Amino acid sequence: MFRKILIANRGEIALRIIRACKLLGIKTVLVFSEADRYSLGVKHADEAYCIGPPQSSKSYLNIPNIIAAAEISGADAIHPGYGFLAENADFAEVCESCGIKFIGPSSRVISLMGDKIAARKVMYEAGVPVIPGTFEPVEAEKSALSVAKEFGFPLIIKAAGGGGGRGMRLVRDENELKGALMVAKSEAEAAFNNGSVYMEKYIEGARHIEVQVLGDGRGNVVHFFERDCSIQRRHQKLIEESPATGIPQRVKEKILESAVIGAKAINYESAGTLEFLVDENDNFYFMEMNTRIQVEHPVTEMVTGHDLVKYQILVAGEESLPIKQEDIVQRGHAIECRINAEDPYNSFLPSTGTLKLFSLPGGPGIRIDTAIYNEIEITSYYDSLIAKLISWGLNRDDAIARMRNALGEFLIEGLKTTIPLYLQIMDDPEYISGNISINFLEERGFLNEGRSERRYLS
Amino acid sequence: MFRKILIANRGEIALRIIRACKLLGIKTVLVFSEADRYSLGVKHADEAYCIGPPQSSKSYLNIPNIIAAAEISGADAIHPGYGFLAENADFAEVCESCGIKFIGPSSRVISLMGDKIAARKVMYEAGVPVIPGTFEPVEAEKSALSVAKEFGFPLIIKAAGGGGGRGMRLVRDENELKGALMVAKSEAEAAFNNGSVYMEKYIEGARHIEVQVLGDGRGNVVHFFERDCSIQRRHQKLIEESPATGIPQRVKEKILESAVIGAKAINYESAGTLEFLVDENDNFYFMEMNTRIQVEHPVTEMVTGHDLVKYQILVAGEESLPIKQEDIVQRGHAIECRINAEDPYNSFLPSTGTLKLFSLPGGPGIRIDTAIYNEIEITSYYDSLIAKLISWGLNRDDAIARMRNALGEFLIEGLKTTIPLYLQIMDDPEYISGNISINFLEERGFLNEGRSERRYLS
Amino acid sequence: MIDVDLIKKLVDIVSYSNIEELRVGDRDIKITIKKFSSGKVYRAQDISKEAETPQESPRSEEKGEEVVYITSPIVGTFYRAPNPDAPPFIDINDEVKIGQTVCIIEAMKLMNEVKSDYNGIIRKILVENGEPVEYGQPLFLLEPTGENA
Amino acid sequence: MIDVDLIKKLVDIVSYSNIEELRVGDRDIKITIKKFSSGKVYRAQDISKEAETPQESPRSEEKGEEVVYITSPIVGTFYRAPNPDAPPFIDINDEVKIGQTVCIIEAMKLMNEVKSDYNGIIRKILVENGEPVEYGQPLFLLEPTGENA
Repeated sequence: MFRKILIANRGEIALRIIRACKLLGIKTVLVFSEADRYSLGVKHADEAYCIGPPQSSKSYLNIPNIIAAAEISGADAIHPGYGFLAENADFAEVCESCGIKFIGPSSRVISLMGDKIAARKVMYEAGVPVIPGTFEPVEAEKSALSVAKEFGFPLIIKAAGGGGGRGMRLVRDENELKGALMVAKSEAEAAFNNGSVYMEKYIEGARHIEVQVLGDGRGNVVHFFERDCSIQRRHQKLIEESPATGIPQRVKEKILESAVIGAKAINYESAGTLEFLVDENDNFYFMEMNTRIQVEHPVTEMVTGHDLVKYQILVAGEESLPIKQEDIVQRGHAIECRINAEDPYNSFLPSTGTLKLFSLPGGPGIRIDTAIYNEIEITSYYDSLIAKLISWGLNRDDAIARMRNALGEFLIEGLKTTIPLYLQIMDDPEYISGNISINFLEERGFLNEGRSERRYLS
Repeated sequence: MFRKILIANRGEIALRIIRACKLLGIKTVLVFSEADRYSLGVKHADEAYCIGPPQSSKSYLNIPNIIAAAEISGADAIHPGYGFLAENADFAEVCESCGIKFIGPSSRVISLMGDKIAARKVMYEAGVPVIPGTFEPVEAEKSALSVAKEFGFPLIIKAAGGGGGRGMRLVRDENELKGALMVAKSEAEAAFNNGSVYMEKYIEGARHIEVQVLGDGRGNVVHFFERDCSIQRRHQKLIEESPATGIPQRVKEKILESAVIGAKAINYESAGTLEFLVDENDNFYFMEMNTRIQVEHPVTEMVTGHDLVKYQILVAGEESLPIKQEDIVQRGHAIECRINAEDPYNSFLPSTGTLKLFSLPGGPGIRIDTAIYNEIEITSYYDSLIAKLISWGLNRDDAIARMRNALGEFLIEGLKTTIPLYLQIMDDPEYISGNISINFLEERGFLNEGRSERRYLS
Repeated sequence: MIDVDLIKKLVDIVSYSNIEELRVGDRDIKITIKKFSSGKVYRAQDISKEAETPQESPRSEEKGEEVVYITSPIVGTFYRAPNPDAPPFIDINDEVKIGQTVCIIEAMKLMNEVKSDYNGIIRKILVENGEPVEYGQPLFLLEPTGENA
Repeated sequence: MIDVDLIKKLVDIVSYSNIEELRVGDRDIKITIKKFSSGKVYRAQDISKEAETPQESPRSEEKGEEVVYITSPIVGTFYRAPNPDAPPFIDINDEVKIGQTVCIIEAMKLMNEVKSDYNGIIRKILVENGEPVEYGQPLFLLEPTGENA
């Protein structure tokens, strides 16, 4: 097992990884930017090294300084968390070549799943249902038109190089096609340095269902059941839950089975997530795979009792699965709200400033993953997630009631947050009845007309 | 079901009850002393009324003002929490006579279990093993001597009127008997206004095992398994866990069965706890019953997933059990450390002052029940419990590792707390191996020689 | 001379800053700026709630005059008269003596007379008849007269 | 006279700083700056750790003289000489010019030369040969001489 792990991240996930390391008795090294010198992660890690100025490009994305910090501290593994370098195949390769274990899949698998077209193809060939669409980049309007004729409108143009809504365009009819193709390609080029795009049939009223898997890199894979992450704004997840509600058990089982088949097909190592869309007739389609621990992993941990970050480390260190499928059992229901420093009533504009924290929620069924503390400054350098609030109950109603109460228990000032929005959603009858889809926020009127609201598909 | 519940308590348990009420959609009224005007409970309750000055005798024990607050707010039930009026039969009776539901057992059962001699007798007659000893008050030295001859030394003299170590004396031989009897009687008279004492055989190296039960007052009782509360100082519990470790399964089952028999024998209503001593040969003996929710109830909630305070309210409101025995299942292991504002290295002297809170622990498997926040003043008016830290893991080792880490994550200043002691205990090999008894702290050298260390049996 | 513009500017400076305290001197300058001394914990919705609760202190300054409060010794319902048909015990501008009954507070079906601890003139009645009162809640504001032990 | 602009500037200074209190005097100047009497979060064991980290600011007052720091632009291992047998690039009391190599920092098996941004005289060497350094860590303390762009 590893002696010392370097954590190449910040905020709540850095703390989360420190906690998993302490559970395993492994020393921790945290790298930080000048903006994070007074962070909780720096306080709680065994060692910490400054790797650059506040800008991510010069610190959390600065591969030479991170590798050098691993060298001078004697770390034998690096945990990348999520975001930053977590799905950067080059970084994984540098780690491999420096003899430092990258806690995640191989650079080859990261590359493969990072190429969304290649990922579709691999999954399709393994027998996993994928969204009807192209298996090659769509270059010209002419080929786009022939694709459109094959699958029919509406269609989505997506970037091969990455997810998150960038380079993505909904096309409702032939007239929109040419313009959308051009814009998507140039957006993809700008965002991912890769102008390749592909086309998929647009699935109406779909739910976002994803499966948490863990593989040993030798073809053995277990799943930790599914999460419903349908409550999104511009492909940014806001609320996640497990188990998914309102999907027949036999369909869930098919999805879980497909996810395991898909992960086995690529000899997946580490924790990963296969994302699916489920349409109104309970047909499901593979969308993409995230080759990292995800923001929303706590809902799975609350329901199964298993520690996914611990297992990530164990798999990386021991190259075998620490758990059998039959020992992974669901109990109750968990919901996560991502508390973002954003104004939900003003186009989700990021809010910055010095946070005055008086009190955080607690008590039965409440988990908080956060790195905030009183008087910490929330800057615009990094993403706006300031806390993950997770509630658990023996059933979904209790989880919702506890979430509602816990949201009300947050006593913070100095920043706008998404808490008021979540309080409204927890009282929404459609949400309470489990009647949700990826269009939920829009359909239920929770999104104001912000000035840039329609820049991406929403 | 109730429309509005008045909470006659303060601190973390007031918040805990508010949370259960919100889960059930019941309005809350909190009564508070002038010292608690700025407490979190006052902030989170729907209504709050000041009932007196800081001294408990004039506020939290002020029955007329509490009943009046229930009247003016229109509360239809009162939850007493633990301590204060929770086991005061007169208060329960006043509530009953005013048509306000007391959330707990009837005043008759409170009286019965409050008389420790009567409780022993009832349990003995129901077939529950009790500690060998007297079933009548021991008045004179002469009768004490004949009891001593029957059961042998060492013996304990205990007060009939109450627990917690007051009026309790360990007697190792005949010479100590007379003096101990006199002191115990006068101490019992002072503490409980009741000089009756009784005698029990002293159980060497025992463990404190207690069983959480829930009854509907009509003879139906379920249990929520056991807790081990052996880590005590002067009969004050410091660390509790569930399940108990190192006790054979068949013995545990016998204890659980006895607890249910005992609770059924008195038609117990509400949540309650039957406390047992388990000796080194796994013989077990009923000690006493607590007719209230207990400080340590969260470890049971973490392991079973059930919300005991919610069930207390449901039973009080609906007079039927909300749960069947077969639906109560253990998962994993939970530990609670009571974070007290006391100096563990100076006779556990209470520490008062303004607390500066920077950060509390969080993450997977961590629950905190606390009413502290930054800049709150910790006074000497009330007990020294400032937070309950509960850790959970799939097994005891994980629960210990998470507890150790969470204790280290507490960033508070301005007060001495018992955290450093708990950090030492979590590293103690005997604790880790589960080799604990009620003499653990003394035997492992965790208690300094404080000036009044030996006032009570320890 | 007080320069209102100056004060307004100073208030603005403090309002739109992260500081909590600013002291300004003169006669060759003396400035103190303090950032977050501590601060009590209020959510926005609490502030109004809190503002409704009058200070409990029985003595308080108002407009430079000395005033005192008669506060409620118990929790219950406030009545100004012994029964619905009777006149109130006291009214505004009445003089009261130490020991004189000023109101009744009903609790647990009992009528508890509240007596004045002061000699003085009633200047304000702070609670409506029939309203609930909590412990320590100010009921009457008095202007003290003569001897007050 | 009170200078509002001055006050605003001072408020800004406090707002966008980590200090908690600033007192400004006059009559031959009296300045008090207080840094976190409360705000910062340190456990006892952190304080020593923190104390080891020198300030990152390249300019800082020390004993009234102006001094500057050469800080590490990368993370790695600090070497004073190009190889173990060679003499150090510079020593205490040596004069350095802008652009002159003052040390090497090894990272990922590469030797990276660090050059001075200042003209000046080396007054202190703040890191031992062969020690690890983090980004921004002060390596040398210089007394500037002549022109420093």
